[in-house]
Amino acid sequence: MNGHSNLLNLILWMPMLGVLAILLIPKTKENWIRYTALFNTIITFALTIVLYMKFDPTVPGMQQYFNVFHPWISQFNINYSLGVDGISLPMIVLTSLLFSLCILCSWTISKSVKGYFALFLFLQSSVFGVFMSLDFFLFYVYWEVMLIPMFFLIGIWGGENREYAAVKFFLYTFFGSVLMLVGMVALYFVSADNPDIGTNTFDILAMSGGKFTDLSLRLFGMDISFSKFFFVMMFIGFAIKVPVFPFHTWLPHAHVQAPTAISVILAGVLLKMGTYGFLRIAFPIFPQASVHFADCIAWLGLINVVYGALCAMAQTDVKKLIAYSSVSHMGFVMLGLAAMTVQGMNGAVLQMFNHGTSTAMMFLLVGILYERSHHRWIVRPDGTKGFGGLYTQLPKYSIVFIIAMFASMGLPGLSGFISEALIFLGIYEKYTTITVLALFGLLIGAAYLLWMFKRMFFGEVIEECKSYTDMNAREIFYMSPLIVAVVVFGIYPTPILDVMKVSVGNLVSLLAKFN
Amino acid sequence: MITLSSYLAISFLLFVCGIAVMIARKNIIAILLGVELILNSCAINFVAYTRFVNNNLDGHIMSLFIIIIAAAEAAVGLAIVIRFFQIRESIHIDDATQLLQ
Amino acid sequence: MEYTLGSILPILLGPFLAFVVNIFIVKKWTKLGVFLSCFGMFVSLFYSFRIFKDFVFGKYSTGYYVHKVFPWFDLKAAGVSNFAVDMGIYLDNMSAVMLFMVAGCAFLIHIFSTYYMAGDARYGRFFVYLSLFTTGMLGLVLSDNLLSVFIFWELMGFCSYSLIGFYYEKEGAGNASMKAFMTTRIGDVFFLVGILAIWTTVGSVRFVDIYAAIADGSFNGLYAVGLPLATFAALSVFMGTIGKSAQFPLQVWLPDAMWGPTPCSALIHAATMVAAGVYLSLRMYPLMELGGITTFIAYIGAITAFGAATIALVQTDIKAVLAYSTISQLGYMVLGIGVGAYNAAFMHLITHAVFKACLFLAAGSVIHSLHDHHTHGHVQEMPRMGGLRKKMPLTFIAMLCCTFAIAGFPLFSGFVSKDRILGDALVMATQSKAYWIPAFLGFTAALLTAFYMFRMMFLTFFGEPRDKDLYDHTHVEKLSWNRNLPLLILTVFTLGGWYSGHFFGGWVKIPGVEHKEWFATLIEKPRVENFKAYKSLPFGSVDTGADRVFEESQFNPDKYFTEKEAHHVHLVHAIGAWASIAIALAGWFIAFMMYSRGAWNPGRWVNAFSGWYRALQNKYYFDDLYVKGILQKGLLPFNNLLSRFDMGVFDRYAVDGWEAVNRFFYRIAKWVDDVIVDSVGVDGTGASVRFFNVILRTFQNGKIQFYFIIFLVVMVGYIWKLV
Amino acid sequence: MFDNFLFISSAALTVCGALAVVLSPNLMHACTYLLTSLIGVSGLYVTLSADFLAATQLVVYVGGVVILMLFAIMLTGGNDNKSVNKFGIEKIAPMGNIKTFTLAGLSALLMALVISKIIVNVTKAVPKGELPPFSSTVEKIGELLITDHVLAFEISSVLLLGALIGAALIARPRKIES
Repeated sequence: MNGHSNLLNLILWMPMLGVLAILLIPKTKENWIRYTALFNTIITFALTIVLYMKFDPTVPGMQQYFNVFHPWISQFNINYSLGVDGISLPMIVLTSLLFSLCILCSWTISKSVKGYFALFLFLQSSVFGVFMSLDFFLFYVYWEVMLIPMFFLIGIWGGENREYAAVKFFLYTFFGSVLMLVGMVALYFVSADNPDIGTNTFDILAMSGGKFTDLSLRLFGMDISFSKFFFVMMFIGFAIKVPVFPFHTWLPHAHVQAPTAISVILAGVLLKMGTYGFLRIAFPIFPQASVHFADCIAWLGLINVVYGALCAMAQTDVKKLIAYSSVSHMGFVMLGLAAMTVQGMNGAVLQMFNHGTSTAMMFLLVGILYERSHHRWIVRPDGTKGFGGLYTQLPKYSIVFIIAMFASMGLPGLSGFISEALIFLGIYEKYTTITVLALFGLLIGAAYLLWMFKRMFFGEVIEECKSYTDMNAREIFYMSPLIVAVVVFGIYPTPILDVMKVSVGNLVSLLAKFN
Repeated sequence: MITLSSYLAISFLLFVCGIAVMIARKNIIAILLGVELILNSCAINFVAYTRFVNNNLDGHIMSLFIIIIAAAEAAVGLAIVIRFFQIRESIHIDDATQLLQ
Repeated sequence: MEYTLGSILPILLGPFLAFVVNIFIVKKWTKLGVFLSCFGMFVSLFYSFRIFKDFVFGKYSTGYYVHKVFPWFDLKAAGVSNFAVDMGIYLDNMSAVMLFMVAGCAFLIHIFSTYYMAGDARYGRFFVYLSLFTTGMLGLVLSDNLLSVFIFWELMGFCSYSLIGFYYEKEGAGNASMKAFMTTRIGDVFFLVGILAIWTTVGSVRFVDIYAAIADGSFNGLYAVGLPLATFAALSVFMGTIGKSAQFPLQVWLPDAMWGPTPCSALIHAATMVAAGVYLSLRMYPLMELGGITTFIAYIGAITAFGAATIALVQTDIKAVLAYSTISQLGYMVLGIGVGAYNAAFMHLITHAVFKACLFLAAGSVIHSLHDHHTHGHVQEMPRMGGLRKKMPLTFIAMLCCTFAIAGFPLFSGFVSKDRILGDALVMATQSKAYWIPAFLGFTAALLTAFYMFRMMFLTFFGEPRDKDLYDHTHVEKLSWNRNLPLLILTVFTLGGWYSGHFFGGWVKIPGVEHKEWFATLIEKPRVENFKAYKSLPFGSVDTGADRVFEESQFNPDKYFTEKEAHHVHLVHAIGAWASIAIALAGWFIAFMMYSRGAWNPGRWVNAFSGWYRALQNKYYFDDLYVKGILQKGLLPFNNLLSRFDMGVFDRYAVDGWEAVNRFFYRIAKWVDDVIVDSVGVDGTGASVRFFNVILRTFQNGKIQFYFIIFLVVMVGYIWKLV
Repeated sequence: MFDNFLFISSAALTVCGALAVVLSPNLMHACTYLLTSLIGVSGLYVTLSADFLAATQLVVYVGGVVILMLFAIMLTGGNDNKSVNKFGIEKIAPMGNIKTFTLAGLSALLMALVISKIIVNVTKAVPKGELPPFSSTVEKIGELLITDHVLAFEISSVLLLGALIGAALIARPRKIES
């Protein structure tokens, strides 16, 4: 396609426009604020659909047509540079979809509505920024900016222990991004010495392609490979966000304390930023180091899968259970990344999308239940049942719950299956043992979900559940796009696979050169 | 002989009186009175200079705007005073120390 | 005639469209929805009968198949990958027979359900699940590759979960459904491993490609996890069968599956769920052979057949007896696969499906009639029944025929198929000592089968009613088409002649009728040699099969044997046949003496073998081992420990511990600050800061007039300087 | 002669009024004195042949601003008999004490010093000569306001509107929080 489009700019700044609009509305007009936010996110979603339509799936790498480039701080060669390729496009669409649904789900928020929705849209803009940036500095800025609304959204609108969770989330992610910052600055200074680049730059595309393979670094009297050292740094930075095993403990806290919509965004979008970081930055810039550490990533992924699933089984708080299931499912993504094959990588990106939809459904459903019950205990600490017989009491809710549950345990015909099968297919040849063990993680994954379902939904309706009402029209309305997505992409994944397979293939062939 | 100096002297006295009022009084409305005095002293200066030096009407226009601004200031200022009184039940200037905290 | 898609797809689309439409309409227009379900099944039956007819009545021969593939999705990227995933239809003699059986049974079960479930609060929803369930099985039979088998396989797992948990008000239904899903899923996981192993080796999971790979020797010399790849793959796939077909040691879920409504039990036990496992093993038989696990399979089958039959001896719930008999019969099929009785195992799959469907429907008919006025529930306990043959004669006849069939009485279908399995087991035993145990267990299980089935018959239909009140309230069976017609049709098909070709064992020939052993002619092991030069279809292409011409094969069971061997085989078969007749009669006799005549007191046996009796009642303690042992004592405490470790130790110390480290550094810094900086520079820095502090504080006193004076002073200063 | 008389009386009125504003112990009286002072200023405008301004001064100040202030004074008197508000401060604010007046005097002295210095410098530079005769300024100001000074005119109109709305918004009665 010839010409040039400002669509990315528009998508990125649309939510900020919404923030401005909301700030101008008096805070007593709560419904105006809600409708403004909804309208804004829907427009943004429509714009991303336009982006999807105009996207040319045959182009590997960034789509020139959509690139946006303006010098920003030209003294340091920092640019406002946006772009989209097959890896970021599904994430952008997912982001805009989930945010618009979350606005509907936050309709009942009554505490400081204006601030909530303004921060929420602000968060959306910064997430878009992360998924679109082509400049490492810009990426970093958005990565950090995203923390601010998140911190307040958890810290103000969260549960009882919200300050602890918010601070933990903030500090943990911040720690990771500091490591990333070090890597970024090091790359900036090293890039000038590289004959292919020539100047100090933050440009991700210019740096990618394994240009720093031969460099070494003198540290504590030892010669260390530059790329390996900084790959590990960035790995930790991104791994905290995913979260990969030893860095995962912020997630249950943050999820349990965050309000429903924030949990959805956290699990549905923010976790993907970590894996997206691998795909966009860590792997292309340090392909040799990534191949070198592939075993390590695969084992960590396996631990994530099994450990997350086992921990989930022991939880008595529904939300915490689903939070751990997120840990488990993101482990599959890590496995797919470690495979570094076409099937594995495609599976990983597809899993990022599918986990986004299915886990969003789970969290939304838990939120709906929480609005009725004001607690989330499957089994209370004193041993009594928190819920019972919901199947009889809430038939519609139960059907939706079953769909979400089976989608997230990877039932064929629903979205999780194809991505998990692709991941396993990609990784089997290289890591047979890990595959077999990870499949048992899948087994436990089914076990904890079914066990939870059995304890909450089967049997006689317990006394306190008798007052619960079934899903209302608004709730069904915002669940339905996700149901459709889960079913349609489970049967026919081509719409997503088509846009990403060329870009992913590009990355895989880059990695294959160093294998 | 009425010269520029005599006008300046009057305006000077007015100005000094205004300053004194603004500092001496503890009543917000009284302070506003002082502000009015100061504004008028300026206006006299403008008109006097126009009359004796430039001989055009720019000073008149300037004074006119001063009057306008004084009117606006009085309206808003007094509104604030009334609001302040509604909140604090007082128009004591030392009561308006919210910014200190 | 070449099959077009239009003549194959309706088989699948009939029930599937009924399912899709019913999701939306069945709640409002229940009757229409139910009719739609049945109609969809009828369409499916009609089209599958056409195919069945073409294959059976000689239009196509043994080796003929139709294979059509369609692209599903792909990961093609220029120069990087050419990976694609296809779905396809594979139709051969085996699928033709399976399709007809599945569609037929499912259709009759649909019809029966309109009787059994009428008046239930979720009448419509039941049919939604039923349609999806049948779709799953039909899709599995039509699949051309393992991945699509796996997809439909899991779909059935989901449906069985929903159907077993259909009465969700009951806590037990929840447990049972979860148990069923999880147990089969253990097998599924292994199955998936097998699929992955085959996929990465062969590059495709289509049956024909796998056969071709086996013929080419692609599996030779490859290893996975220390085993030869073929063995590894075969074991993994067979684990899928173990889970789905409820073989030892994963048999625990099937008896609990009776928590679902009885028609759904009929569907699970007969036509769909459990048949899928055996069907898969039959399809993958060349792989099992190549992997050399047939002995293992035979043992698993024999142990299952025997073990389940013993448990069935002591069950008092009519459905439980049938459930264990299903496990036992499935064990026979697996035993048949293990001993190379491919044909017989498949025939037993079909005959069993028919008579087991009939048995469950008949049991449903009994249960539905017995209504307890005190608990307002249906009665399933045999000790409360008795003498029911007078009240429901048609059900009685149906059940009796089925019992004859399952017990292996001559002229009935069970005899034809089971006898062949046992005969082949005996043949194997004469050739290799390792097969003596399976053969022995098989024959013993036959005795037990005859015994417990007749025990059930005697307890239910004969003798005096033991619960008079219940008996008196039971209505005399009223003829209704949707209750009796399915039973009648299924009963007719329990006759052996439909399968063996001659109704009276070959001795009596009906003039003018050609007695053709169509089953034995049609079904034979997939001959991988045929696929030796087979070139895999390119992905996304459609194979019309027009260029393949296969001759109709002549049935000659001896063609793989020399004359001497054939003589030996015939002899052994004959011995086996007479032995099984004798054994069936013996089983009937014991049951008759114990429960009809009352001559032998079963209580004495119970007392004599009380330890065994308890073990049997507790199902050999498998449930205890799995649930109480492995889950409650092993996995859950481990999970709790892990979770507590995660939050209580790892998070608290390793993560939040950094706070303590920080505090430590903070203390050091504070000490430096207090001792060095403060004490040394206290007069200088501290005091000066305090001094400025005082001054600045006076300046910021919040008094406007004070600020104004400051402003004036400064302004005066400036002006003085300027002027 | 008349000019001189007018000037002297106006100047006296102005200055005396201003001084009275400073010294009056009563706010109401002070306000009235301001009125006289402003009338005096209006007279001074007349002597400066600024007829339009003089009229405006009378209309706006005398008729508007001061009346507004009187209203404000009356509105802030309180409606109960307590002389101290809830913060312990006198309701009717004092008109000043010795301390403040001393401070004010000193400040005024300071200002007087510097301003007198300016005036001395400025008066030297004033050109001497015949003053132009009186002619009405109304027409010319009107013309100027819509030609040269139209922007300022428009801005001031917006300012007035803003002040009007703002004042109304601020002073409207609301529930008092805290």
